[in-house]
Amino acid sequence: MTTLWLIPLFPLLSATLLVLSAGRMPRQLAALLGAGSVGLSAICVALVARTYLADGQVQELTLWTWMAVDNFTPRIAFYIDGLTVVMMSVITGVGFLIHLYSIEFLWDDESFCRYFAYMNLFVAAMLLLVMADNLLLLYLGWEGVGACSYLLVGFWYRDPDNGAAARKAFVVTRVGDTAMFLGLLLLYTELGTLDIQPLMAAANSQWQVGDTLPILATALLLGGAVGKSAQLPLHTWLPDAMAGPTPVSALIHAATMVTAGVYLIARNYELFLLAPPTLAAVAWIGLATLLLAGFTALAQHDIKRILAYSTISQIGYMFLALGVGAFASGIFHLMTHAFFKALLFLAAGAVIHCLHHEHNIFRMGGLRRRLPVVFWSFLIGSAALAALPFTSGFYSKDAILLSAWTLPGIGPWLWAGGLLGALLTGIYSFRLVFIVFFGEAHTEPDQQPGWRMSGALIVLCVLSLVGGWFALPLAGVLPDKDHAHVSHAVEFISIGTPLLGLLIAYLLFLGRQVSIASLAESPWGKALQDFWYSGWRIDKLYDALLVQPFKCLAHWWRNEPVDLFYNALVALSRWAHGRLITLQTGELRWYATSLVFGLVLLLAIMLRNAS
Amino acid sequence: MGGLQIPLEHVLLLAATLFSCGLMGLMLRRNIIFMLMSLEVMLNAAALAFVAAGARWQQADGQIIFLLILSVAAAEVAVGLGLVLQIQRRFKTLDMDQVNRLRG
Amino acid sequence: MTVADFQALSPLLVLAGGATVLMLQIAFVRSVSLTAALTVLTMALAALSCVHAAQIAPLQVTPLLQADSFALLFCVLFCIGGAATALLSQDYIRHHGDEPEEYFLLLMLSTLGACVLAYAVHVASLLLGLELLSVSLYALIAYPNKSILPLEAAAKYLVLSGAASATALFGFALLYAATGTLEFTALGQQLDNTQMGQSVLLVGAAMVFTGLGFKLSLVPFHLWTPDVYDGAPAPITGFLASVAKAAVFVALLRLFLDADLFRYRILVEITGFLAILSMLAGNLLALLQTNIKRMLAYSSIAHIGYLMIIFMACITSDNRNLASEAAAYYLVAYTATTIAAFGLLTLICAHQVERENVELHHISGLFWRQPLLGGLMLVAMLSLAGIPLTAGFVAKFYIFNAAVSGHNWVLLATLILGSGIGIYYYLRVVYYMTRRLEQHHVQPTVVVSWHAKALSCILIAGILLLGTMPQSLMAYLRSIL
Amino acid sequence: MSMVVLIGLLLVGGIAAWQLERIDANLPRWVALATVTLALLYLVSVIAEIPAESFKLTPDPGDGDSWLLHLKLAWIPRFGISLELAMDGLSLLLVILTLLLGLIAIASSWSEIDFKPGLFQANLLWTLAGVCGVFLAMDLFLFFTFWEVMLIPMYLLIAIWGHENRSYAAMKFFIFTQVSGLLMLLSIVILAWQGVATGGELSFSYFDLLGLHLDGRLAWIAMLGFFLAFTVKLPGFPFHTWLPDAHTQAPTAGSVLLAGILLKTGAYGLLRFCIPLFPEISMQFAPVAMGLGVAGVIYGAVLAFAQSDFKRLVAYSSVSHMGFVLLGLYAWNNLALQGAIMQMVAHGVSTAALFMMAGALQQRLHTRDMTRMGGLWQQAPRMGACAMFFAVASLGLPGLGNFVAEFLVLAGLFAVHPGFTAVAALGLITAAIYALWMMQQTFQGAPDEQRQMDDFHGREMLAMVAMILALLWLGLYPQPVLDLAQPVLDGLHGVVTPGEHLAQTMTAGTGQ
Amino acid sequence: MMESLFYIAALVALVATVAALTRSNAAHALIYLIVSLLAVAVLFFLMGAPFAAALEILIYAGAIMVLFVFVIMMLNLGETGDIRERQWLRPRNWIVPGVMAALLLLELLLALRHAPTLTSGVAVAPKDVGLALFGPYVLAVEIASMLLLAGLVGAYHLGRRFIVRREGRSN
Repeated sequence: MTTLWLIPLFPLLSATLLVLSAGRMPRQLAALLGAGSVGLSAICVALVARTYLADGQVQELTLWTWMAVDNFTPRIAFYIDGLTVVMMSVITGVGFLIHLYSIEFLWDDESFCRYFAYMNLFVAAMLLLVMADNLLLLYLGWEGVGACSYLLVGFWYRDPDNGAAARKAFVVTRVGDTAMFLGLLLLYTELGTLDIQPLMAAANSQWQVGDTLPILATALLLGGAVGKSAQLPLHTWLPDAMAGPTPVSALIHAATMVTAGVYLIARNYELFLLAPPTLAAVAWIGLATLLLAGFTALAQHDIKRILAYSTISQIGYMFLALGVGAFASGIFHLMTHAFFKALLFLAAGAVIHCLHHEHNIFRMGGLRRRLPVVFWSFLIGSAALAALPFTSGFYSKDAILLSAWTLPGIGPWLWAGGLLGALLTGIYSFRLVFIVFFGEAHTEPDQQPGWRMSGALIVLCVLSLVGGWFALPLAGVLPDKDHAHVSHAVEFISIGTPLLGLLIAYLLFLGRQVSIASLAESPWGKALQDFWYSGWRIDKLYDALLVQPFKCLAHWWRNEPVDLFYNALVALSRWAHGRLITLQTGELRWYATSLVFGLVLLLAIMLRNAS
Repeated sequence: MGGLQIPLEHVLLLAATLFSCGLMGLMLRRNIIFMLMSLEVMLNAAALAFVAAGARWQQADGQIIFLLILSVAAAEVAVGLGLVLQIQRRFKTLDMDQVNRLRG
Repeated sequence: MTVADFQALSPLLVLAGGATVLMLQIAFVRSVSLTAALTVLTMALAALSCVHAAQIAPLQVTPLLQADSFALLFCVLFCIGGAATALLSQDYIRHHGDEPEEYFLLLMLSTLGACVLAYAVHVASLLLGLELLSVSLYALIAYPNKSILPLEAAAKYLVLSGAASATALFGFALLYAATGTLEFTALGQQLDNTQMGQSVLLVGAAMVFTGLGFKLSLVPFHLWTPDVYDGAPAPITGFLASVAKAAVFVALLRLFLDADLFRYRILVEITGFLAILSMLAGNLLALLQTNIKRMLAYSSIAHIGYLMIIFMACITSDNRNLASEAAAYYLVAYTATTIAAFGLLTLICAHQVERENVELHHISGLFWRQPLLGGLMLVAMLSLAGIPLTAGFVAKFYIFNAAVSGHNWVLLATLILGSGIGIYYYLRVVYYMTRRLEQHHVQPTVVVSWHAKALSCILIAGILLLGTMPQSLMAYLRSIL
Repeated sequence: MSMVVLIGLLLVGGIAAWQLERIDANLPRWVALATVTLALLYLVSVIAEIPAESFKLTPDPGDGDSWLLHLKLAWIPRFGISLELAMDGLSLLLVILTLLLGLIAIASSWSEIDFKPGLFQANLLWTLAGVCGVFLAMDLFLFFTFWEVMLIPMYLLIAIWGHENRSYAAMKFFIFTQVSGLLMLLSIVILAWQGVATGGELSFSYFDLLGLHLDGRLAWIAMLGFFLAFTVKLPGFPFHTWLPDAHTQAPTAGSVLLAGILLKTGAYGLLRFCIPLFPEISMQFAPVAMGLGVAGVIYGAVLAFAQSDFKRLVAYSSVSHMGFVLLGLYAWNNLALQGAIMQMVAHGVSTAALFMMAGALQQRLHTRDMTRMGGLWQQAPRMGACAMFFAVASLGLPGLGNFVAEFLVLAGLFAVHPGFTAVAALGLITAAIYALWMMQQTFQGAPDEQRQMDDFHGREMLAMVAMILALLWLGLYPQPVLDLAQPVLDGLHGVVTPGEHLAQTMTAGTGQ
Repeated sequence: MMESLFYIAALVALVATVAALTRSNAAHALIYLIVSLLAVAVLFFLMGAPFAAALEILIYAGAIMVLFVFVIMMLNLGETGDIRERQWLRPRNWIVPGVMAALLLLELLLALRHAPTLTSGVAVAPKDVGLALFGPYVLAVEIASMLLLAGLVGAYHLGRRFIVRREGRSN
């Protein structure tokens, strides 16, 4: 299919043009380029998707051989199957909407061009990531999106905090990436290729289920996935990454990039199937993350941080799905999550935009009537997030929970944990809705979102509502769990839990508000709140365990300890010089004495040897 | 004219003693005139050794070297004493410990 | 004496005759320019006459002197060195001494002494050459009368050098007593027949070595070196460091080779030991010197240390040709380089009567003020440091080869260590020389005469040529050894 | 003869630039530019004459006539020394890199030098000539000559046109390289005489000495001499300490040359001489060398992070990057070697660009202290963008040359020694830390509104864009470079085979 | 008898030398030195080298020592010089030179311990010396002349200034 290469090319080209314009391009043109290129990509994707849906044929395209050393011949080549189609659709579709939204959101920013350059570059890199037919090209996209994420989080570079957040995002994910890098090395060394399909075939033929090597390899890949997808223990960068512009958070830190880890595991699912312990680890990591993030989200004040933790939590669900073997469900949730989380972020962005960059939810309130479009968007998004019935989130999350339930052995435990998470999700998402949009107003909005913002929101609202009815073309591409015969009681509980969460949230935050205040002020409550607010103190832990020691080491070494040795040599020479020079007294008698001394010495040596 | 049969060892020993005395004088004295005298003693000791060795081998070479040493001594002393005069004039002293601008 | 004898001795005769002519000229007309011109001419003639003499070499003229290609090569070197010194001295001595004409006469005699040393195969000629060289040098060192430092230097040199000569003589006397001969070759043959016991021989040889080692300023007999070099007039320091040292080294090498003193392993090991000490101490002493003359004095100690590696390399007899070749090349290269370095100092202080020594800051920015002199200094320093494409490097390379071929690992290690230290002080000179000058820091301009300029160019070209195109000299050396 | 002409051209160009300064102070840089361009064109014309299939033939390491170009003229027959130059794909690659970076260096110093510009350009050109000589010389004596001679103009560049602490830096640079160079000379001489001892003529030709068998301790001494010389130049831990000082104090062009090409001579030496001349012992020594490489990777990165001086930071990043080269060379398999060669090229470009950046900043702000910078993006967005590009290049972003290099090195190394690979991979993390920290301190953060600063001008931008394109090219289509080097490596594989020792460490690394 | 004469002369030479080198008055020291040289001349004579003995007396004791005498007289050091010299010769200053010289002597003694050879007892006549001198050693004579020329010129140059200066002052 010849149009394949156009898909990443449009945004890439646009990014290049925007960079080359060096910020001097008119805004209209930049907007047109920025959003238009993604739109064009989206159209191409649609064409590709139509073809694929029509015939279900995998499409491949090799552009050129990247490098060829011995049998190491990674190519710049694309591989398009159902999974890729889904991912591409999400990236370009949601991406286009967010670009559209951004035009209005950042219209007044002085670095308008730069923004779109980064965003387009990101889209291109993300497309490469999902379209890559080999792991090295995937890694290129993987690192590329990381770099773009860094650039966009630190987009407002004047504030050093933003820079710190950006660096944290990059470095923490890099830790995971390095593990993945080693994983690639291991896979190449053992299997002799990095092309995904041959790799899977080779793995299946050379390795048995449960061998050490696949476990090691998948564990290393998992490291990458954990880093990129902000799962325990490498999740700490995501909340900080909210320093970037809100559309960035929507696109990168909610809809697309952070789900790359999910994609990676799904893409290499055959490898993971060879390593049940890793798969179990995936599930447990997902569960732990979704619970931890859920509790943390409960205690946050910043609207974007709440959404960030909720993202972490939802990706936890995806990991859970992958871990229990429900790969298609995971991807399904990935898609619906992209819709509703993008919607939530964009709506939050609209709130922030209209309230002079106010982030604290307790300074908002009563926006229901003042920003009706935003309110309805937020409400629909939250409903989908909380998985209220008939929203898109409901279908995907339900599928995950049921898949977990069906897993023999640990399944029910995972299910119960997931259920607890769902309850938490209900609570924190509606806590947000109630506090921001109900009650009395603390800040007055000074503007209403324009047509681009509203348009994007409305489209995403629709998608969040109906997204659950999409049938993903994943049959035959990814395995899934069959959960048709799960008992109705289980299903009922699954449906009911989010509603319970909604109820609790209503009671706590829209009711009298007595109970929550007293709860929060009790010593235990306060301690717990602080603990959750700080994200379970994990940041502090890392700071004490890794960051500070590294800084100390660097500071300690900064003046080059190795030079101590060489300086000692210099000092020794100087010392010897000083000693020797004292012999040069200028006294003739002493010189004569030295002559005799030498003579005596020489004769002594001679006599010693003559006898 | 007959010579005496003396153990060469003894003559050489005497020469060695004189040589050592000369060196001791060189190390001991601060006055440059005495230093030059010590030098003469040393040269003389070497000359004595040569003459003795010449006598042992019945060769004229020993005496000829003595002759050459004599001219060497003369030349050195001539220049050396010239220097002594200059040193006394410019430094107002013959003490070589005080003629000590060059060091380090 | 036959005609052939005279032909073989023609360099010596030319020099001696030149000295007589000079004496007469001074007696009738006092003119520095004339004297200097005559000196240079005579030395050039002497150098040329070596070619003449080479036609019948090797020839032994009386038991004292042996006119072979080896000797003649060094005669050429010494005559050229003497001529260069004379050229450089002209302006200097005019400003630093009264009645400067005898200076050239003494220089001529000194060169004659060096040439005699090159010819010497007998204790008598060794003694006379050594003393002729030294006695003239005493007077030359003390020659300038505007400063007191030369006097001090001369006095120190005279006393110590006299003591060293006496020591060497005593050693020779012991050897003579034991062997009954004064000729080097015969001495070598008699060494094993002596009835006096080995200890006398060893002690005698050690005393000879001490005496000559002192003149070479080997550690621990080196203490005089910086004082004398510092106090002596710069051109004479150059002569002292190059020609005088080379002459003594040649004589010592010839003594060792002809009398085959290499059979006494302990003696050779001592030379190696002293070589190590010299390399280390010389370089360390030079390390922080800011007085360039003293720095070069210490560095000359180190260089003699490098050169002494030759003796150890000679232990295996089939390595001796290579080692002698290396020594010869080294001496040629070192002489050229040293004369260049001290020549530069001469030119700098030629017109400043009160200045006997040159501190580092005196040459600040020299490279920019006087590119030619700067270039000369640069080349000289690089050559001393042993950087490729200069004579010093090829010389060092020769030593490397000789030592590797002779398996002298410890010496080689010390050589490398010493060279490493050496770089610091050589390059410091280069650094100072290329410093940018501040506006307020004005250095007096140095007036350089045309012949000094020409000489500088020749020296630069010579050093570079020896470093880049060494083959012809190497081939010649190989052919005569 | 063409190689002599190439080197001669640079030498003569240097003299011309030096002397033409008297006519006009602006002339030297034009002369320098013209000389290097001419040399480049000449090289292209020479290459064009070589039939294309020659580039695919494997040159026999022991026979110069099978190389692309080979020239042997008598020089010092006394020692069997000849003026022997030869070019294979590797040399060609490095010579091209040298000349291209020479152009960059001239561009980077275009308006920086106001003191004796003629001599400055002359030294620049002479350094280039020396480096080209190093890459082409196949007589060990000649090689050593070039090796040392290129130091002198470099020393002068630092000592005359350097910054505040130039005396110390230049001296340190010179002493380190010179002492190690002497050790190498010792090894060379040992090797040559060993050739005599085994019955040959005295010869310093690489082709004669290759395959010579030395035994025991002597071989170790000789190998270590070479290794030290090259590792100091590379620089490998713990012999790297001259580098931060020299880089920091050198003028921009000097830093560009130092980082861009002088360091590569060390890597080249290891690849061309140290390992092939002593195959068995080098392979026994490989774990130690790789250990040094890993230490360099990590240590350099940590120290880079600790610096507040822009150039020092970049200098330490070089230490870190060159550690990968050491790793790649001693892993001695095709992947790793190709990686090492790629790293030489890519690091040459990326670090040269960063030093150029540092020079531009210093020229504009009169400081290299990053704590006094910050928020420069506002005044100089073009600089910021370029800096960002090279920062991410230096941290190994895929798609750029450095990544290809590091990946290949580590991929090759993994097969040999997974443990070292894992530790070295940590360098990827630390690289991210220092590179981004550098960006934060300079271009990001709150800008000083008082500050006036020019952005990159057209000439600087041209150089930057060229280097950006080069890195992209290397990152996305490195095949031409790999193809050029592959036959050379094939030839070398015939000489050196990873020894048993390495196989043992390999099993030890994976098995237990 | 003659042997004892030899040892007596040797003793005299030794004692006179030591005395010469330890006197504080230069003129006294010089006299001792001359005595020592004369004693050595006796030794030469006894060993069968009459020519050397004569020259020792004529040139060494006669000419060279007289040079010293001249210089000492010209400098006119006087009493203060003696006192200073005596201060410099305090026992403390003796230690190092004494020990070093003793060590050297000891070493030479050890070396000569194994050399019990007799001198020939046959005189080498002045004629033989003369023949050798103008035979094989003729070039040595020539070079020695150059050496003396160097000494002469050097002494002239150094001494001249002193004399010129003296005359200048007296004028």
